[in-house]
Amino acid sequence: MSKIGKEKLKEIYIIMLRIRAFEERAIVEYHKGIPGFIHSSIGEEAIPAAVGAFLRGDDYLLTTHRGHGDIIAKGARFDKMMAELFAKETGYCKGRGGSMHIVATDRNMLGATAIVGAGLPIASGVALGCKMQKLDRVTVCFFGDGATCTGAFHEALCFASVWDLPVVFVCANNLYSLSTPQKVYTKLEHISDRAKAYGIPGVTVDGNDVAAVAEVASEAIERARKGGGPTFIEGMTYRIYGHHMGDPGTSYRTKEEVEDWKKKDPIARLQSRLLKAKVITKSDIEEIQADVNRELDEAVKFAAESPEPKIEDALSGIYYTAR
Amino acid sequence: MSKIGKEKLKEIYIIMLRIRAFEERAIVEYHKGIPGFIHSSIGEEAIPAAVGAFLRGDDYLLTTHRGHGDIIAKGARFDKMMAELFAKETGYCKGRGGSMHIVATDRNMLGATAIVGAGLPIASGVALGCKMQKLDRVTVCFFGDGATCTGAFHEALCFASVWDLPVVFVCANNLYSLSTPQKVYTKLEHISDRAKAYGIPGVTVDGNDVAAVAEVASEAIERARKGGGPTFIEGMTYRIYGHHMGDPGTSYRTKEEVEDWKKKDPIARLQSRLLKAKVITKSDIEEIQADVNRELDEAVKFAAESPEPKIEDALSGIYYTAR
Amino acid sequence: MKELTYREALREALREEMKRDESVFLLGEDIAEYGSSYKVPQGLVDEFGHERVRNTPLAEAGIIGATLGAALVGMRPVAEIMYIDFSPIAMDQIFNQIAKFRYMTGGTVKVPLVIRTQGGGGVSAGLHHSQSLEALYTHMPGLMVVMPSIPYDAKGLLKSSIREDNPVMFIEHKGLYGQSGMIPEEEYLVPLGKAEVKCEGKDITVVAYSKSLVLALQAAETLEKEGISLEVVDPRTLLPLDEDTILDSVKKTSRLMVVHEACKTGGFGGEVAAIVAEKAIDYLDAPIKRVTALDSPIPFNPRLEDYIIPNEGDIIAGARELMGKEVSAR
Amino acid sequence: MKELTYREALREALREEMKRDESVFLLGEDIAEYGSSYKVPQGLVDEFGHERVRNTPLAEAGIIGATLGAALVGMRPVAEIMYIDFSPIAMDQIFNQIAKFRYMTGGTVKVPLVIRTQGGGGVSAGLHHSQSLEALYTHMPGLMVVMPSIPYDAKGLLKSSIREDNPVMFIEHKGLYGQSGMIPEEEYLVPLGKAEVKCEGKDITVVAYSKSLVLALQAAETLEKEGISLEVVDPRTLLPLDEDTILDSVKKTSRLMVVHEACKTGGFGGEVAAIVAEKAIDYLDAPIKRVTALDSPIPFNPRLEDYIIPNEGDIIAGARELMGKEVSAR
Ligand SMILES: Cc1ncc(C[n+]2csc(CCOP(=O)(O)OP(=O)(O)O)c2C)c(N)n1
Ligand SMILES: Cc1ncc(C[n+]2csc(CCOP(=O)(O)OP(=O)(O)O)c2C)c(N)n1
Ligand SMILES: [Mg+2]
Ligand SMILES: [Mg+2]
Repeated sequence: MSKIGKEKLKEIYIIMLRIRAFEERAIVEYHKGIPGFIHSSIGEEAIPAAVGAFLRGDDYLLTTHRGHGDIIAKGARFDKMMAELFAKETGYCKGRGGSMHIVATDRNMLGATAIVGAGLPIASGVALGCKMQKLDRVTVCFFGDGATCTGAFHEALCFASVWDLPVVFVCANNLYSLSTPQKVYTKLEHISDRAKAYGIPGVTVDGNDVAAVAEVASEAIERARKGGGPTFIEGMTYRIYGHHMGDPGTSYRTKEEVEDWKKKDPIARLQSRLLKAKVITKSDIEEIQADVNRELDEAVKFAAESPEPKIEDALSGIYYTAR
Repeated sequence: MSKIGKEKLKEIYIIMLRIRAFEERAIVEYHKGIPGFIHSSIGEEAIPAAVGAFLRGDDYLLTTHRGHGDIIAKGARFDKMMAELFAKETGYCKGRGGSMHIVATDRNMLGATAIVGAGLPIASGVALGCKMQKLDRVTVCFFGDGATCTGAFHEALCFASVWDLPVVFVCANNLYSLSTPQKVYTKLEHISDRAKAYGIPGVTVDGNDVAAVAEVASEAIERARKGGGPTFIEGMTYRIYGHHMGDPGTSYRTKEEVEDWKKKDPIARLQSRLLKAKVITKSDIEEIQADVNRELDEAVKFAAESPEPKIEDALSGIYYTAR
Repeated sequence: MKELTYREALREALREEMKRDESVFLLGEDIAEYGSSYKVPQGLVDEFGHERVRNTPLAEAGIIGATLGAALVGMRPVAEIMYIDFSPIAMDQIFNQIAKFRYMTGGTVKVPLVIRTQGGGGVSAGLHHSQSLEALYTHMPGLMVVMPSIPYDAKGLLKSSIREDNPVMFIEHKGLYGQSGMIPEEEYLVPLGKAEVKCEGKDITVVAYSKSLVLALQAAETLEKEGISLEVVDPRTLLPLDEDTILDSVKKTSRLMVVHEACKTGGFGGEVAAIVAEKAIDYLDAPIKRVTALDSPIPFNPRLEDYIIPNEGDIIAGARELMGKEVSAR
Repeated sequence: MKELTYREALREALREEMKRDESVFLLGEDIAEYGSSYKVPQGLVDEFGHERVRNTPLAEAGIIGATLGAALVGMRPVAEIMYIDFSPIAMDQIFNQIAKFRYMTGGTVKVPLVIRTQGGGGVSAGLHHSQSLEALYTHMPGLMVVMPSIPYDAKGLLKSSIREDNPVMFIEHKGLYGQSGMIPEEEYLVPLGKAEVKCEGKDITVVAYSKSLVLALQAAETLEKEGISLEVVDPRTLLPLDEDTILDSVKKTSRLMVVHEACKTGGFGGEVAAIVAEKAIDYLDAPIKRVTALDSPIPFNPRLEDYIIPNEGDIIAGARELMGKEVSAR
C-alpha cells in the first residue's frame, strides 16, 4: 500500500476513529452543558494519529488548545480526559485545567497550553533534558499554522536546531489562524519554509493523507531519536467546525470551502483504502466503533458520576509542599 | 570604480571618518570618566555609512546599544550626541538616555533601544505608519547578529513582510552575540537565510566593503520606497574592541583573530581605493580629519560645559501634559 | 439617552473616533470579519475597510511594536490584545519600550496609542483566559491604566483614551460586555485620571473597579437594608490614580475596603491600602480590608473558580466584618 | 569562617550544588567563557564543561522555556537572565507556563528550577539595565521570589533554591556583588520563606531587602546615635512572604517603614503596607511609610538616578518623620 505497512495503517486508522469519536462525544456533552471552550479537531485527525503511531510510551508530547486528538494519539485515557472536560476531580488535571490544558503524565503527555506558541520553547527544553540524560526519547510538539508567527516559535526552533535536540515540530496547517487566512498573515506558500531559518529539514505534506504523514513523521522521529536533530513538519488540513464550538466558522469561510474539505475527510479516505485493500472489513469497523463507543459511554458515565473538586482543596496544587 | 559613483563613495568615506573619530573620542572621554557603558562600533563603520548615504532626511532610522555609527550616519549632531554621553541637559535625550538610548528626532532617528531585538517590531510599525499616510519614507533598522535569535526579530519580520512595509533590516554581523560565536548559537552559515522564513529578499555582503554594502543597500532602500517591501541585509564585519569598553574582548576571541580583522579595516580599505583612483588626495583627507576633529573638540567642550539636568525636573518628561 | 451594552458602547467609541480622526486605526488578531472574541470591533471593517481594521499575524509583541512605531510617526493606533492573559508576551514592548519612550526622548516625543484588552473570569475559560493582570501595568511609570465598569464610562473613557497623548492600557472585562446602561445621544467624554463616587454612603469606602464595581454596587444595595452604608468609589483610571477622591471618602467613612478580581498578593489593592495607610491612617476606625481573588491560578472548574474569585457575598461579609458584626472567611 | 563577596558566595553555591547533584546545570547568555556581565558563573565552565554551563542563543523566552522543559523531565536547571530588565521578554513563560504548570497538572508535577537574575541601579546603566522588577513576580502564585541582601544569605538561599521543588525567581543586585561578608567553611543552607531580623530595635520596623537592606542597616547605625532605634527585617523571600516575622516586629515597634529600590506605585511596599494595615493596624502609632524610588524610569544621568533611587538619607529622613521629628521630602 505504501512504505507504511498495512498493520501500521490499520493502527493509525483506529487511532483516528478514536479521536473522531471522542471529539463528537465531547461536542454532544458541550451542548448538554459542560463548561468552557471546546476546540474541535474534527477533520484534522490524520496528523496526530499518524505521528502518534510512531511514538513510544516514554516519548514526550506537548500540544495546544486544539489538542484532544494529539492527546488521544499519545494514548491518553478517555475516562480521565472526559472527566477533565467535565471539570471533575478524577480528570487528568483534577478539573483545574479543562479542555485546553490537559496533561496526561501517565503517557508522558506534558500538557496543552492555551497560549499559542508557548509550548514550543518548553518542548525544546524537554528534548534538552532527555538529551542531557542520554535518554533516547523523542519529544513531539503539535501546534497550528498561526503559531508559527509567534516569537516563541522562533526562539524554540533556534534552541532545538543549534543543540540538535530530539524534537519534532508538527504544524497542523488548517489554513486559518482562527479567522485569519494564511495569505493574510504570511507571504509564504509553504510554512515549512520557515525551517530554512534554522538549517533544519522542513517538509509540507498532505495532512489528510495518513500514509504521507506517517512517512515523514516516522522518518523525523527516527532521525531525532538517532541524534539527527529536529524536523519541522507541516501537514495541510482543515477543521470542519468553527474555531471553537461557539464559533459557527462562517464569517471568514465559505460554505463551499467547508463542503470541499468534508469530501477530503481523512478517515473516509483511509477507510476506503483499507477496505479496498481488504486490510479491514466493514464488520471490523463496526466492531471497533462499537468498542470505542462503549469506552466513551463508560468515560462519560465515569465523568458524570465523578465528584467535583472539593472547595477545601481550592488552594492545593499550587506549590509543592513536602509533607 | 563600481556601480556606486565616486562622489557617493567619497561621501560614504567622510561619514566613516566621522563615525570613527566620534567613537575614538567617546572612548577617550569614557576613560576620563563619563558615566555608563560605551559599546564601540570601531571596525563596523562601513555598514551604517554605506546605508546612511542613501537615506533622505525624512527617512527613519532605529538602532541598538551599538548605535553611535548608525546615528551619525543619519546625520545626528556631534554636540548633542556628546552631551548625551556626558549626561547633560543639552544632550539628545536631555541626559536621561545615554549612549544606549540616543534619539535624534531632528534627524528622524527614532531611538536606540538597549533591549536587543526590541527595535525591530517598532521599525515595522514606523514603516506601517508611513505607508498608511502614503509618505514615501523608508525606515531602516540596524541590529546585530545575536538579535536575529529573538522572538521580536521574528514577529517584526512577519509584520514587515506580509504588509510589504517600506523597511530595511540591516544586521551588522560581527560574528559574536556578545561573547557567543555564531556557530554556538545557530547552525546557519549565512544569517540572511532567515529571510527565507518570510518570503523576502535576504543577502549577505562583505560588511567591510563599502561598495558592496552600498549596492545592496541602495537597491533595498529603492525597493522599499517604491512599495516593493522589506529586505534583510547581513553585513559581515567585526568589532575591534570588546563588547563594551569594560570588556577586553579576550576571553572568547584570539589575538590573531582580532589582528586579522584589523587588517580588513573598512576605512583604510576604501581610503586606499579612493587615493588610488584619485578621488581624494592625502591633503583632502587631512583637511576632512581636521574639520571633524574641530567639530569634536567643540562637541566635547559643549558637552563638558553644558549644565546637568535639574533635580527639580527629575519627574518631567515621563507623561505628556498639555499645559 | 439610549440603552447600550458595554460592548456596543465601546464599539460606538471606536466608530466615532475613527470617523473623527483619520489617523485612528485598529489592529489586532481576528478583529476584522470575525470581530474578535468578544465582538467589540464587529462590523467596523465593513465601514472602514481592512486598511484601518487590520488583522495581524498571531504575534503580540509584533502587534504592540507596530502600534508604538505607528504612533511615533503620526498615527493613533488602537491595538487589541485579545485576552490580557496574552499581554505578558508583549511585556517588553509595553513596559520597556512604550512606557519609557517619551522619557527616553527627554520628554520631546508623544506616544498616542491605546492597547485595548480584556480580562476577568467567570466563564470557565481556564488558566490562560481568565486572569486580571492590571496590577502589573500599574507598576510602569509612563503608562496610563484605564478600567471601565459601566457602559457610560466605557464609551467616554475609550474616546478620551484615543485622544490622549500618552499610552493607555485600556482593560475591559469579559463579564461586562453584555451589561446595559444609559448613554447620551450626544457626544461626551469621560476624563482620564478622575475617580467617581458611584454610590454615596457613610460607613465604609469601597474602592472597586471593573466588574468588581458592579458587585460592590449590588452589595451596597443589599447592605443598605441591614443598615450598613457603603460609599462606592470607582477609580476608573488606576494609573495615575485619583488619590484625592479616595482619601476624601475614607476621611468621611473611616473605613476602607478594596475589591478586585486579581489575586491579593501583589495586587492593586495593596497600592490603595498603602496610600490610605500613609495619608489617612488617623481617620481609620477599622483595619483595611482587601476583598480579592485568592492567591491561585484561575481554575477551570466553575465551583472552584467561583470560590477563588470574589463575589457579592464576599463583599457583604467583608463589610460586616469591618462593622464589627462578624468575622468573614477571607 | 572565611570572607567572600556576594558574587563569590553565589558562585560557591552554584559550584557546590553542581558537584552535589548531576542534574543541576546552568544556561544563559554568555555565561561560559565570558562569565556573564557580573561574573557570577565565571570559571564554572572550566570545571563543568559546556554541557552543564551552556551558552544560549540571545532569546530570553527560549531560555526560560528550555528551563521549564528540562525541569519537567528530571533536570534541575538554573537559568540566568542577564538583567531583570530583560525578563519581561520571557514573562509569558515565567508567568503563564512556569508559575502555573504544577497547578495545571492538578498538583502532580514538580517544577524544580531557578531563574537567577539581577536588578537595581547605581551604575548609570540607563533605562533598560537598572530596574527593580520584583513586584511583578510577587503577583504570580506558583512562583517563589527570593532576594538576598548579604553574602551569607546569597549562598544559603541559592543553595536552597536549587534544591527547592518549586520554581524560584532569584533576584540579585548588581550593587551588592562586590560586598564582602563572612561565610562558614562548612556547608549550610538558608531556608526559603523565612524572614530574618537583621537588626533589633524598638521604635520602627523597617522592612527592606536586597541593597535597600544594606542601606537600612547603615541608617540604623546613624539613627542610633540620635536615639532612634530601627528594627530591620529582611524578608529574604518575598513570595511566599513570612508575614509573622513582620507582624511580630510591628506589634513591638508600632511603626512601619518599607524600603525598596523599585518605584513606589505598584511596588512590593504596597503589599507589606496592606498586610500590616489589615492585620496589625491597631498596633500602629504612626502612618505607614514607604521609602522607594520615585515613579519614574531610571535616568542615565547619575545625579538624577541618585535622586530617583532611595538612599540612606531618605531612610533616615523617613524615620525621623515617623518619630514626629521632621517632615521628609518624599
Ligand atoms: C498568544 C495567543 N494569542 C492569541 C490567542 C487566541 N487564539 C487562540 S487560538 C488562535 C488561533 C490559532 O491559530 P493556529 O495556531 O493556526 O491554530 P488553530 O486554532 O488553527 O488550530 C488564537 C488567535 C491565544 N490563545 N494565544
Ligand atoms: C534582550 C536582551 N538580552 C540580552 C542583552 C545583553 N546583551 C547586550 S548586547 C548583547 C549581544 C548582542 O549581540 P548582537 O546582537 O550580535 O550585537 P553586537 O553587540 O554584537 O553588536 C547581549 C547579550 C540585552 N541587552 N537585551
Ligand atoms: Mg490554524
Ligand atoms: Mg554581534
